[in-house]
Formats: sequence, structure tokens, C-alpha cells
Amino acid sequence: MSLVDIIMIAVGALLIILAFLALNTKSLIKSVILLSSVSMLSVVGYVLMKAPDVALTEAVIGSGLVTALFVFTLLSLTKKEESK
Amino acid sequence: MIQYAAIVLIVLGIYGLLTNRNVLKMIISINVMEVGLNLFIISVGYVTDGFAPILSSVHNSSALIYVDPLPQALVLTAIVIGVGTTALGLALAKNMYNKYHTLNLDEMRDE
Amino acid sequence: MKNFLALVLVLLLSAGIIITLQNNDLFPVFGEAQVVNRVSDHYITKGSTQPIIWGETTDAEDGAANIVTSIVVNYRSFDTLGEVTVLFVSAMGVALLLSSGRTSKRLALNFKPNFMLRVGSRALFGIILMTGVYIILHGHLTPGGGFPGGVMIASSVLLLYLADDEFRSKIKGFKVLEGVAGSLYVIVVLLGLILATYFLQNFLPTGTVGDLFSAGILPIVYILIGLKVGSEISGLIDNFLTEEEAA
Amino acid sequence: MMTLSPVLLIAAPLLLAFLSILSKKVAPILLVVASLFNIAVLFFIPAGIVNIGGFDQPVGINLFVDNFSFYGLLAVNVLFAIVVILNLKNYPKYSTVLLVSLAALNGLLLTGDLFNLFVFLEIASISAYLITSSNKKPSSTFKYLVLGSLGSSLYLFGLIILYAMFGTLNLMDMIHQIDVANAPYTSLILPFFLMFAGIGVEAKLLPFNSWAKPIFEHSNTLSGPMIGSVYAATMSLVMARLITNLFAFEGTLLTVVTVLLVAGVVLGEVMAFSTKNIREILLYSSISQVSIAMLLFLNQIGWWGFFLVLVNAFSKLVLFFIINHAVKDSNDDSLHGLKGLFRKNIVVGVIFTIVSLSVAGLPLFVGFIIKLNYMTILAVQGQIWLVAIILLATVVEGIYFIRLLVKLWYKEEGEDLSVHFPLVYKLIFGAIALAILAFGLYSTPLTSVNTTLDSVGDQIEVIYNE
Repeated sequence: MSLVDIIMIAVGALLIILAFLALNTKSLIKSVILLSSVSMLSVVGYVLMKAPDVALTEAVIGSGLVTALFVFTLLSLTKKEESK
Repeated sequence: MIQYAAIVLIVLGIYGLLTNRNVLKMIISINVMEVGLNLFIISVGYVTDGFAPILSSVHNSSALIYVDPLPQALVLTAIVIGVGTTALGLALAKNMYNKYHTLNLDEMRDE
Repeated sequence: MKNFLALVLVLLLSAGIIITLQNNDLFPVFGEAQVVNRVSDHYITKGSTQPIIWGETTDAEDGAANIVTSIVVNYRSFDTLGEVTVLFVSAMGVALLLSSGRTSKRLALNFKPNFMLRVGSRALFGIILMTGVYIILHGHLTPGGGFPGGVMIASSVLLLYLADDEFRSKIKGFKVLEGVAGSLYVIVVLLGLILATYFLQNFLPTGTVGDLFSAGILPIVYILIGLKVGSEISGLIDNFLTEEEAA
Repeated sequence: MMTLSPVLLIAAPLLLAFLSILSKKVAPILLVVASLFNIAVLFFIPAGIVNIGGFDQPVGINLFVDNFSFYGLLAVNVLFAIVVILNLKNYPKYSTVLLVSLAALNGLLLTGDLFNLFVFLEIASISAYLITSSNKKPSSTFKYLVLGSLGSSLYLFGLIILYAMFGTLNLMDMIHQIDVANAPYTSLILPFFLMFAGIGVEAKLLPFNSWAKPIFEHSNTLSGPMIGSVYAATMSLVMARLITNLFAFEGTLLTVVTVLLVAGVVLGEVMAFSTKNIREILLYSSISQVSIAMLLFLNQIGWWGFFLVLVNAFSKLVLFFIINHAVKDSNDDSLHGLKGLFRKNIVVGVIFTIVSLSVAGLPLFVGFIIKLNYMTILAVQGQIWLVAIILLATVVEGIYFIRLLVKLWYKEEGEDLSVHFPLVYKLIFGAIALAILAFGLYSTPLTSVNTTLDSVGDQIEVIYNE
């Protein structure tokens, strides 16, 4: 078993654990950060599977932009809650 | 292996959609499902010891062994479509919070 | 305990799918995909019987060194037109859902942007913008292209947006840029129908594989996509970071 | 004769959509221009395969025009134009979204590539979410969004499994490759079922249609007819094309799908019978009609299934429009609240009666002709159980539609409802009702045609057997 295979197994296992945690934590912001890390780990997966185009796109869009949109939404929701 | 992890992620996403009633959690579930789906699509085209499908000064001939480029092109499309859906879902979540003051789908009743 | 049971259930269902796929003789084992038997073989060889050599082959069916780009913007560019439309309609939709018609301002942050943040964000703005432009321009040679590049441009705009309270009033021009870039894109691909025979057809010479000025209309299309995506995502971020002015 | 490329049906609305964000005032005009332009272009497009980008299939993406897609496109574009023209003044903000959805609906019917179909499915469903957001019920739109994206993900999952097995994304090439590889049907069950479920969400097939009820409960004159008629027709036709050509269900999967569809017919009629809300009655009746149409496609009598889908789309357009307009004026959509609606609107009442009796399948109307013909064929095929179930469904449907009509015509005492219907409504709906009546009395054009509509199979012969 080569090093790449071992890394792939590790990435796969981590992906499952992090995704499961993301769906089961109570705190929304933790959930969002965990989703971001799932997305970032998938970037590693793309690189391992020789897909640099997809890795770049996922890093910028999937884990950058989507996380930003989630955080902005949470920001404005918490502000509304405070002002209420 | 990473293909199995991808399938587990898809099922996890569907499970999350069925069990969570929080709007943001549901959008997160959709995203988890999409990450899994994208990984699965790429894994379908993976060739052990293949090169990344870009001709360069190092891998300079199309006669070498490359991984399947078509799934990668499909995933590029799928990622962008996923962002579109997520943004729309988040905007709806904001709308719902303004209207019902809750993020729980079951508690949304009309006053 | 309940979570644990759920995890077991999920794993069982996935195991079912995995076993079904493994029993399927036609489904390739991971890492052993037969690209030669797939339609992708045509994309790698660019439809020619001679191997395509980087820096040497000229006037191939498609001139992009990045095979994924050649699929995205040439062979299957109709999908990309649809992709651009998806982003367009969802950005439109977010604006439709979040704009209330009343006067609005940027979401107030919990901190005041200080001097360092303002100067630092200006400097970073240039670097990120340049990276985005580079990625768009070299989309047919290196990884990347119009979509990640466009989002990078938008994220550089986001930096200015966070640092400058008054910046919001200056970005109204994006709407025009978005509309113009989108229309130009459709017009360029319609030109293929008029100048050549087919919609989305490449009507410029494809040049040498690996050159910056190669691949016909691909770089032009990617620049237009980059501009459109950049302005769209900037508008999207603007919509998410806006709140109604407290009356 | 001059010919135009069918690509224009997709490209022209898209170009106008991108232009329409530059000026808010011009946008509604562009919308009308695009929908009329599309109907005009339709008469100049030639039948056959059109390559995009100059690459032959399966390398490039192609569009495919045959009788099936031509008449489908004609119906969808005409329906779209009617909805747009009747809503001209009401929803100017939605012009760009509607332009995009017009392009996507045309793309769905034209495309010959399965991944391209996914892209158009996503564009169409995202614009559908936005159209339903005009209901001002974000929670119902959100449910639609969640189920819609789940559905398209399932479709993509199935499609990728097929790609891994056969190495192509083109519909015709895929059918050919499956044929060549002589694949055992058991290996196709998983991908086919995933794809069927994915489109089933959009086509409102049971059990994937739980999004529909909250959407239609609060629908308006834009979202009701748009989702209930135009989108329903398009998605049914897409599903029909895949069922007849690609899926060709066999064995266990055929049983499962048949049971699902029969359950859709029965449950749809039962739910429609038991509810008091008029729009829910219409929704559940269309769910059962869609399921019947899919059963016809499953049993290789696509010609009548095709008619059923189209006639049902036109009928539901009229019914949803009239009811939603009345609800908007009276703010009450229970059967009780709209009692006596037609006493002051006799013309609209007659139109509504004709159309709903045709949907229920009573003699004199086109719905009866269609029902009679497919029942005969099913009986000849020996599908006695199906005939019995559809007959039972017809009886139930007749009962609740007549009950509905009686309530809408008669009122014992009290003020009559004053709902004003504009003249345009009466003209357009009157024309549709007349057509339904005319085809019901003079059915030769329908029964004399016995060619198969769908020519994908013939085309594959032409391409691969030369």
C-alpha cells in the first residue's frame, strides 16, 4: 500500500467524521465551520485524484464563498435577534 | 477508499435532510450531499498513475496516460450550480426569519 | 446513542449501494477507469490520430493545453452557458428576495475599521485582483479559469467592502457590467452560428497548443465569464451584507 | 423554405434575459417579445439533429427535434405566452426570471444530452423556486428548493453511474452502448431508479411530491398556472422521453414503478375527494392524471399519453387561472367561500364547466375521446387491473368535479360574489374550451394518427447502422 493510498483512506475517514459532526452539532456556527473543513478536505481529495481545476474551484467557491455567505447570514440573523 | 467515503457522504446528506428541521442545517446537509456527489463524480474518472489532464512542458504529449477529464468538467458545472442553490436557500432562510422569527421549519405558523 | 444508531443506519445503506456497485461488472473499480473506451478519449487526443505535443502542435481541432478547459469552453460549452445562467438567475433571485425597496445600508459591524485594516485591505485588494485576472487569462493553459477567477475578483471587492463604510455607493456599476458581459457572451457564441455553421463554434484560429494567444475564442469567452461571475458574486455579497436603514 | 436553428429557442430568451437587467422598464416588453418570437421561430425549425459547437455526437452536445419535441415545444411555448400575457401588469419584477425559465423549458425539451438535461433541469427549477416566491410564503418555497435539489442530485448520481459504466453522456449513444454491451438489466436498476426518482420530484409523481401542496395552497395567477400547467407539461414530457427510450423498465423495477404510479392515481383521487380546498382538488387531480399518463408511456401507448399530458396542461391552465383570480378578489379559497361564483360570471362558468368535465373524462369532450381510446388499447393488451383502477378513478373524479361545479354554480341565499374577469380571460379561455369541445365532437384528427411520435429509436438506427 503506497503513501497515496494511506492518505486517501485518512482523508475519507476524516471526511465522514467531520460531515457527521457538522450535521449533529447544536451550534450553527460550529456546523458552518465544520462544513467548510469538509469542503477543504474534499479539495485534498481532488488533488489526490489529479483534478487541479476542480480543486482550485472548490477551494475558492465551495469552501471560500459558501462559508462567507453562511457567515454573513448568521451575522445578520444574530443581529436581528439582539435588536429584538 | 475515497469513493466509498463519497457515497457515505451522499447518504449522510440525505439523512441530515430527513432528520433536521432547522433551515440552516438543511442547507448544510444539501452541501454535504453535494460535496459527496462531486467527490464521487471525480472518483469515477480516476486512473491510478494517470496524470492531471493538462498538457505542459513536463507532460507534453497526449499519448501519455491521463485521468478522465470529462468528470472534472462536469464537477466544475455542478459546483457552481450548488453555490447558486445555496445562495438562494440562504436568502430564503433570511426571509423566513424575518417573517416567522424562527429557523425551525415546524414552528413556522402564520400569525 | 440515537446519533450512533443513525450513523450505523447510514453506513448500512451506503454499504448497500457500494455492494450493488461492486457486483456490477460494468462499473469500473476505483482507479481502473478505461478512459480509452469512453468519449473522453476524443477530448484528450483532440480527435487527431497523431499525438498532440505541447508547444509544437498547431491548428488542432481545439487549441487549449488544459484539457478540462477545452471541454468546459469548447466541446461542452453549452453546459457552461447554462452554468452561467444558473449563477445569473440565482444572483437575480437573491436580489429579488432580499431587497425591500426601502433605503438600505451596509450591515453594521461590531468593530470600526482602523487605519491598518484600511491600508492592508487596499494592498491585499491589488494582489488578489491580480491573481484573479491571471487565473482567468491563463485558464486555457493552467488550472483555473473564469469561475474561480471571477470569484477571486469578487472576494477582492469584498475586502474593500468590509474596510470602507462608504464603498457600497460605488459598486452600482456592476449591474451594467454584468448585463453587458452576459450579453456579449451570448453574442460571441451566436457569432459562431453566423460566421461558422454552428452555435458556440470556434471561429478563430486555434494557434499553437501551450501559447498564451491560442485556442481561438476560448480565452475571450473565459474573460467574459470571469467579468460576469465577478460582478454577479459582488452583487450577491452586497445583497447579503445589506440591511434596512433603521427608521 | 427558410430554416432557423432550434438553438434560437434557447439563445434568444437568454440574450434578452441578460439584457433585461439593464432596464427595469423594458424587461416586461422583452419578455413578451421573447415568448412571441419563440412561437414564431418554431415554425421554421427543421426536424433532425442539430450539433452545437460543430462537434458530432457523442463528443459535443446536440439538440434533437422530432414530432414529439416539436408538438411539445409548441404547446409549452403557447401555454407560456398565455400565462405571460395574462400576467403582463401583475408581476413586472419577475420578467428576467421568466425569460430564463422560458429558455430552460425549451432546453429541457430539445436537448439530446443527459448532463445538459441536468443543467437545464437546475435552471428550470431555480427559476421555478423564484416564481413560487411570488406567493410570499418563503417556507413553502424552501421546501420546494430542498426537495428539488435533492431530486436533481439523485438524477446526477444515477447519470454518473451510467457514465462510469458506458462512458458516454449522450442519450442516443447511451442507448446504443447499453444495447452493444448487452448489459444485464439488474446492473441498470440502481442508476435508472435514481434518475426516475430525481425527475419524479419535478414531475410531481408520488412519493416525491410533498412540496406541491404548500406551493399550490398559496399560489397566485402567476405561480399556479406556471407550475401547475407549463412546468408540469414539460417535466412530464421529459420523463416520458426517458421512460420510452432509455429506461424501458423490466422485471422487478417495472413492478415497483407500476405500483408507485398506480398508488399515485389512487391516492391522488382519494385526496382530491376528501379535501375542501379547490386548489388542492385541482392539484391532486393533476397528480393522478400525470400518473395515468406515465402508466400509458410505460405500456408503450405514448401517443395517447402525449395527448393526455397536453390536454391536461391546457385544462389545468384555465382552471388554475380562474380559481386563482377569483381567490385573489375574494380572499377565500375554500369550497364554501366561493359558493355561487359563477352566478354573475356565466361565460366563465360555462368555460370552467366544459374544461373540468373534460378533465373528468365525460362524453362530448376531448378528455373522453382520449380516455376511451387508451382504455380500449389497455383492455386489448390484457391489463385488466389497470383498466379497472382507471375506471374507478374516473368515477371518483366525476363525482368530485360535479360536486365542485354544483357548489360553484348554486347558492341558496345571501349576496352573490362579485369577481370581475377581464375580457382577455374570457377570449383566451373561451378559445381553449371551444377547442376541447371541437376535438371532442370531431375526433378524427386525433384517432387517425397512428404513427409513433418519438423517433429516437429510428434515429439511432440511422446513425449506428449505416
